[in-house]
Amino acid sequence: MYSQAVLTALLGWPVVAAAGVLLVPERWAKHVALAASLVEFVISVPLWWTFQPAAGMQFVLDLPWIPAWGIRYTVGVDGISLFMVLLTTFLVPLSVLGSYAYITTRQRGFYALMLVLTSGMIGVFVSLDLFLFYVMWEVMLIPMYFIIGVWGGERRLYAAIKFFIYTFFGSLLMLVAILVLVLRVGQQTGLYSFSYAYLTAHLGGLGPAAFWLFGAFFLAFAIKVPMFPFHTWLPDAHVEAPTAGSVILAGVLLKMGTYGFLRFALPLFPSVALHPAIQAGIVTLALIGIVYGGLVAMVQPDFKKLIAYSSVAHLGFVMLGIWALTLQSVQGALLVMINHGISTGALFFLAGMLYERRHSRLIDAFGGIAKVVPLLAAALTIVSLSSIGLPGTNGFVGEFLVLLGAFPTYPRAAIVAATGVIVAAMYLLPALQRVIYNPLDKPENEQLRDLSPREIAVLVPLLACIVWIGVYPAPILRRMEPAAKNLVQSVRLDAATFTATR
Amino acid sequence: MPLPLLPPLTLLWVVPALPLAGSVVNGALALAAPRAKRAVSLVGVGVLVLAFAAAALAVVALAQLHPSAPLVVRYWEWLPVGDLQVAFALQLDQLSAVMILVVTGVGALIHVFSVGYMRGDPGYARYFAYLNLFVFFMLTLVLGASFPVMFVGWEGVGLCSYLLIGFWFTEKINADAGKKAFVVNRIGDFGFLVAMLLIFRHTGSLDFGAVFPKASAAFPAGGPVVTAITLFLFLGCTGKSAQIPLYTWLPDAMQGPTPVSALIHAATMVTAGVYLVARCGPLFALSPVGSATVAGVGALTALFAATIALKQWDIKRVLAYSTVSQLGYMFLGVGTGAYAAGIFHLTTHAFFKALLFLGSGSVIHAMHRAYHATHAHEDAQDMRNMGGLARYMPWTAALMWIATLAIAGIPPLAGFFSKDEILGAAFARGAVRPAWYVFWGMGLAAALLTAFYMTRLMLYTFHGPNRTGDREREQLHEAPPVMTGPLVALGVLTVLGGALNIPPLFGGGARLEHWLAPVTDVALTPAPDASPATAWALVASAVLVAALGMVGAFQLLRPEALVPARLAPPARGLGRLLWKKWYVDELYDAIVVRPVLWLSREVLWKIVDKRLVDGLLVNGTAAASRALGWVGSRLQTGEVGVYVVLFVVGVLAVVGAVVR
Amino acid sequence: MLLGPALAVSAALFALGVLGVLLRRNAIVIFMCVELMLNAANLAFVAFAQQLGVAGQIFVFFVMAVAAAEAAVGLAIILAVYRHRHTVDLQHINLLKG
Amino acid sequence: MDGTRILFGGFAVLAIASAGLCITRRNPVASALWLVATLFSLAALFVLLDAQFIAVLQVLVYAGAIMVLFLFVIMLLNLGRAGPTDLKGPLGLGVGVLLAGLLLVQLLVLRQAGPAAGGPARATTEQGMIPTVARPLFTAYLVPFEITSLLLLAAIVGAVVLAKRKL
Repeated sequence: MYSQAVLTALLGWPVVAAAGVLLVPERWAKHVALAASLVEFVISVPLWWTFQPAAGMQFVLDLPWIPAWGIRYTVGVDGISLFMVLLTTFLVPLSVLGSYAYITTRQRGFYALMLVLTSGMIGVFVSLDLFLFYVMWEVMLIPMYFIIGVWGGERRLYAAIKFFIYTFFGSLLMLVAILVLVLRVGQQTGLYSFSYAYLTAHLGGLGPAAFWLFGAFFLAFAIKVPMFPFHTWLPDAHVEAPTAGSVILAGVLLKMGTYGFLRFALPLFPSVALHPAIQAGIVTLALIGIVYGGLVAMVQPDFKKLIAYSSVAHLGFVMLGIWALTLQSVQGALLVMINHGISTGALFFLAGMLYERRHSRLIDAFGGIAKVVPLLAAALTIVSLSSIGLPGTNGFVGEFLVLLGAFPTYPRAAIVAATGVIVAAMYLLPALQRVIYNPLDKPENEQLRDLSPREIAVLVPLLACIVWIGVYPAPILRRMEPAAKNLVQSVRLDAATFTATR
Repeated sequence: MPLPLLPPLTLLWVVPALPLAGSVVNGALALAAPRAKRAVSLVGVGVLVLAFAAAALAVVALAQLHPSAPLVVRYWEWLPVGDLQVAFALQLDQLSAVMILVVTGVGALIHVFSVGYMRGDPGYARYFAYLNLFVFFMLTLVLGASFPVMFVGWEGVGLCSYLLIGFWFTEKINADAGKKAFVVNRIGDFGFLVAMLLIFRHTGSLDFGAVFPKASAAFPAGGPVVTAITLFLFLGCTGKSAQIPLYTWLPDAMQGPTPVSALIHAATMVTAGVYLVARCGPLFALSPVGSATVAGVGALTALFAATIALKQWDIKRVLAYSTVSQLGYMFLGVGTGAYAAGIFHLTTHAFFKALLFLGSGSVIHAMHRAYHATHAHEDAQDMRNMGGLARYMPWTAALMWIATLAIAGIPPLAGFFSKDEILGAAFARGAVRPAWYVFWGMGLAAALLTAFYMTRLMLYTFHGPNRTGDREREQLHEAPPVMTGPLVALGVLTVLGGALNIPPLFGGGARLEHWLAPVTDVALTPAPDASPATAWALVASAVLVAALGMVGAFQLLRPEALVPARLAPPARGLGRLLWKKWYVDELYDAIVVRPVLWLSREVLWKIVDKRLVDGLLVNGTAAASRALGWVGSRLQTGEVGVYVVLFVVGVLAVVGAVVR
Repeated sequence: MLLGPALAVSAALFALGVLGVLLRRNAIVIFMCVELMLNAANLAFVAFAQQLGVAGQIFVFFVMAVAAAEAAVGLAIILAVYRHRHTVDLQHINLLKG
Repeated sequence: MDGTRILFGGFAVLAIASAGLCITRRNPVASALWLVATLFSLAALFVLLDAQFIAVLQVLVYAGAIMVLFLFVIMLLNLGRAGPTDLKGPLGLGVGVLLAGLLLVQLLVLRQAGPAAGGPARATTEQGMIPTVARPLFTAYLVPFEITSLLLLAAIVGAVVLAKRKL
């Protein structure tokens, strides 16, 4: 029974809890929300053991939803989406705990929105019906808009609107593409169905339209990743979002773009995705993302903007990993997605803590605080090292696999991407130095208080993951290997057959 | 088939695990009870001594077996991805045996010295935590059984040197020096990384045990791929072992505490590059171009660094450039295929360079106490403020003289044997490839300069009139025993070090060479040893050059003419050029650092990101839609007449369409 | 059969009606021209009714009803506007400016 | 047959002339009266087209009721005087004439493309009589008939509400 109901429980429970939080008096809101998100985490943990790596799509529940249009409520998890779900349920309780001190006004609303956001996110990762996927994609957008728009910083409205319209514009095109796809497949096979399995089984007949459909999917996901030209909403959204908002935005929302590529764009349009021109284009954009993201991050005065641009760089690695389409590179991409969620999430928590103490996000507002707040400085150092990809931490394992996997397919691109390793040190270390080392010359920094037990409780799980994945990633790699191998083989096989027929 | 592992060898993990445990304990103490100095020093030094004991045990066990293949112990699966199966495995063979002995041995002595040197420092526990962590990463690097595990150690030591250089982080210069060291190392690590990608691409594995036997089959000798691999590996080495062009970080690294300079920037970390080239002997053997580059850059660096050392006034900077120069020798050695000679020089250099650094440490320590007592704000490291210290610090002076004689290459001390072997090998190689004659020449010139600047250092520091200042003079006296003890130990090692590998020319057994034979037998077979006559001639030339350098220094330099730093006239001409390190730092700054910063701030961020992408595309479309709205509103003038006209025009259009 | 000429007259009247609406500024005169256009349409209806059956005439009947309603309400509006703005000149009545 | 044609031609010219005058007179009352003249000539044309009932209706409803209403409103707002020409000046004139002319040409072209004019003429005489019009009005078109009554009611209420000074 567990395997049938778990995903639906994961989807439904947060919404129920959100309603509950709204009824509770303001003072209790955050505690109830924390409890609810912990329950959510507890529900999702058994997924880790009961998941058989080799058994493809699991925990599947398939119910008719709108039979007239061939829309079904199908949810399921495989090696790729399992870790995204676990990452979500892992980050949400931490971000709720992390915003205890940060959110002071309208707490009920904030925590309710966070819980609704959780179900939206999990919905995106588990849905195997394109219509359900699209609905969840939009459901996830609205709470995030309010979180940035209401509890954000000074230019929050601009950032929230920009975030919303940018993503919404992309997703509308995707909706059109989904509809056209379903209709085309329906015409050819007589059955109109939004089911992912059905659509991937009846590809091939799309002909030249496949380019446009892929283009629409690409745009929607590229905006979300964000890839180079579509990234400008990210720094604004991050700077203005509250800590919890930034953590979830960076930790999970960015992964929807890359997850979308892995789950939908590649398998549905293999021949287009592997078309030499498209490949070259995407790999180039990914490379630009890596180097450009790093270089621009180097000169950011605002610490959160710096982390935002570093996310562009990290996800450039993911895109390179996905498009190299070898077993190592895809697994590396998945691993970077998880690691980025953890280390960038931790970075945003620390940035939030610094903001809570000094109400300033500017790097130069700090300096020499390692003397005053040794614990915070130590945590910031470890997390920065993980974000730079120091071997022994989680960052290295992911990026190393991506480079190793991408090298056979794109030797030159892999070497350029490897320079990302240098650029990473060039943007994060100077920032780290300006914040915690250098002379303690500003009086306000003298009486900063060190990490409170609550803040330590937020950071310890993340630091534990950083070290654990860095030193012993085998269990994760083992669980995602079959799914990654299946994806790589099926996409390459379909691409070969369809290019032949076209 | 790896031999059955005797108990001591299966405990190989104990060697790196001890310093790690020490680092964790000291780290906790640093955060919890920074004042518990006794416990910290006990843990810090104890852990190192135990590690040395464990290492010695392992080496003895290895010696009994004397296997031809390295003993690999696998602990857990690290990266099991498809056909890439990297395990966290340690390996012990003759080469890594030598290295772990050097690292733990010299490391232990330096830890003891640090107890005295860092006594007054508030960050005492944090210092020992970092130092232990460094030894852990160095041991991981040396004992790693595959490229990625070695890379963990490789970047780990880079991290520790960043933490230790910037130890007194409240001064911006120290923090900058640490950052510069890490970034430059990272550029080197990029090379190492790309080499790993190439190796995996062509051999399908990253374990030493798999790559090297397959090397000759997978890579055509002298082919482009193996040359690329060796060059990228060497790029990594230049970053880590401070060779041209990535050496600029080492002199700045002197901002860290002196024992750190001794341990990291003289004895262990900087030799990682030499170890890497020795470990990847089979690859370098396959690529003559690669080896030639290594030897060439090594010789060039040796000479170039020696020239700069001539005119430096900071005692530690002289030693820093001397290290860069001596590393150049080691690369010249391993570049010519004489891996044993390279490793031998590495070992002896570890002894006398550590001695020199620790000696300068006790000098600086004494100078600090003197200036501290009189609240004078003078540079405690500037030789112009020293002079005639032998009278106050006899032990340090004597021991440093021994090290100076060793480094100059005066027989029978260690330096003579190791440096002579490298020059001999280079000369012998010259017969086969004339380029090596040039390298040999450069090496010899560097030897001359080495003797000169070391003697200059000794004269200015320990002889001639004392320039420290009257009241400070009374405060100057010998370092406490906890500091001079390690100095004596290193002195003994420097004297006896030569015995490790006395060449047959002098009736020695060349024990180190035979010991390393299983690892290095696949290396480039240097030309047959020159006839005894040329060998003696070489030895004579080396000794002559060394003597010339020292006597020349005595004759040319007049320590009495020196004035304290405050009053010293600015240097001019060639002297200024050398003092200013050939303006290399400024060159890098102008060519690389500033343009990259300008490019990313002005071009990438302000123009591309702000104006082009954000301004044009995003806000641009927003503005466009608003403009469209405005045009629409202009149309609504409110006059009915205008609406009617538009109405009729519409009707005409519709009817027109229907009619046509 | 008078269909041809009837349509011609209807077209002429309709054109004159449009011309009147375009040229005049006085609201009431414009109203009249609109009535003129309606009559032109009625003429066309009747002309076709002769050939296609009496439905045309019935339609004219309805058109007249609507025209009457429209005239009543229109004039009421003009009256209300006049009381407020003391003019019926459309040039000055532009409150709904964009 | 040609008698009716001549009559038709005459009344047609009369209608067009009076319509032309109606739109050009500066005095609204004159325009109103010329419009009445146009309506009467149209009524005559209706008769010639065998639509006697409609013709009578035209005279009664259109000329009688609506035009009276117009005149009444004109008098109420005492716009009788010939105000300054409210033509819109040369540009307006030019545009107006151009557009009207274009429309006229299009309608004439449309006329050619109309259904075959030839068609057999139905039984001519009693076609326009009251029963032939009334029967479909109260059978097929009963619903629209009733709706029209509602429409007129709405118009009455609307007019009263709008025109009344204060409710």
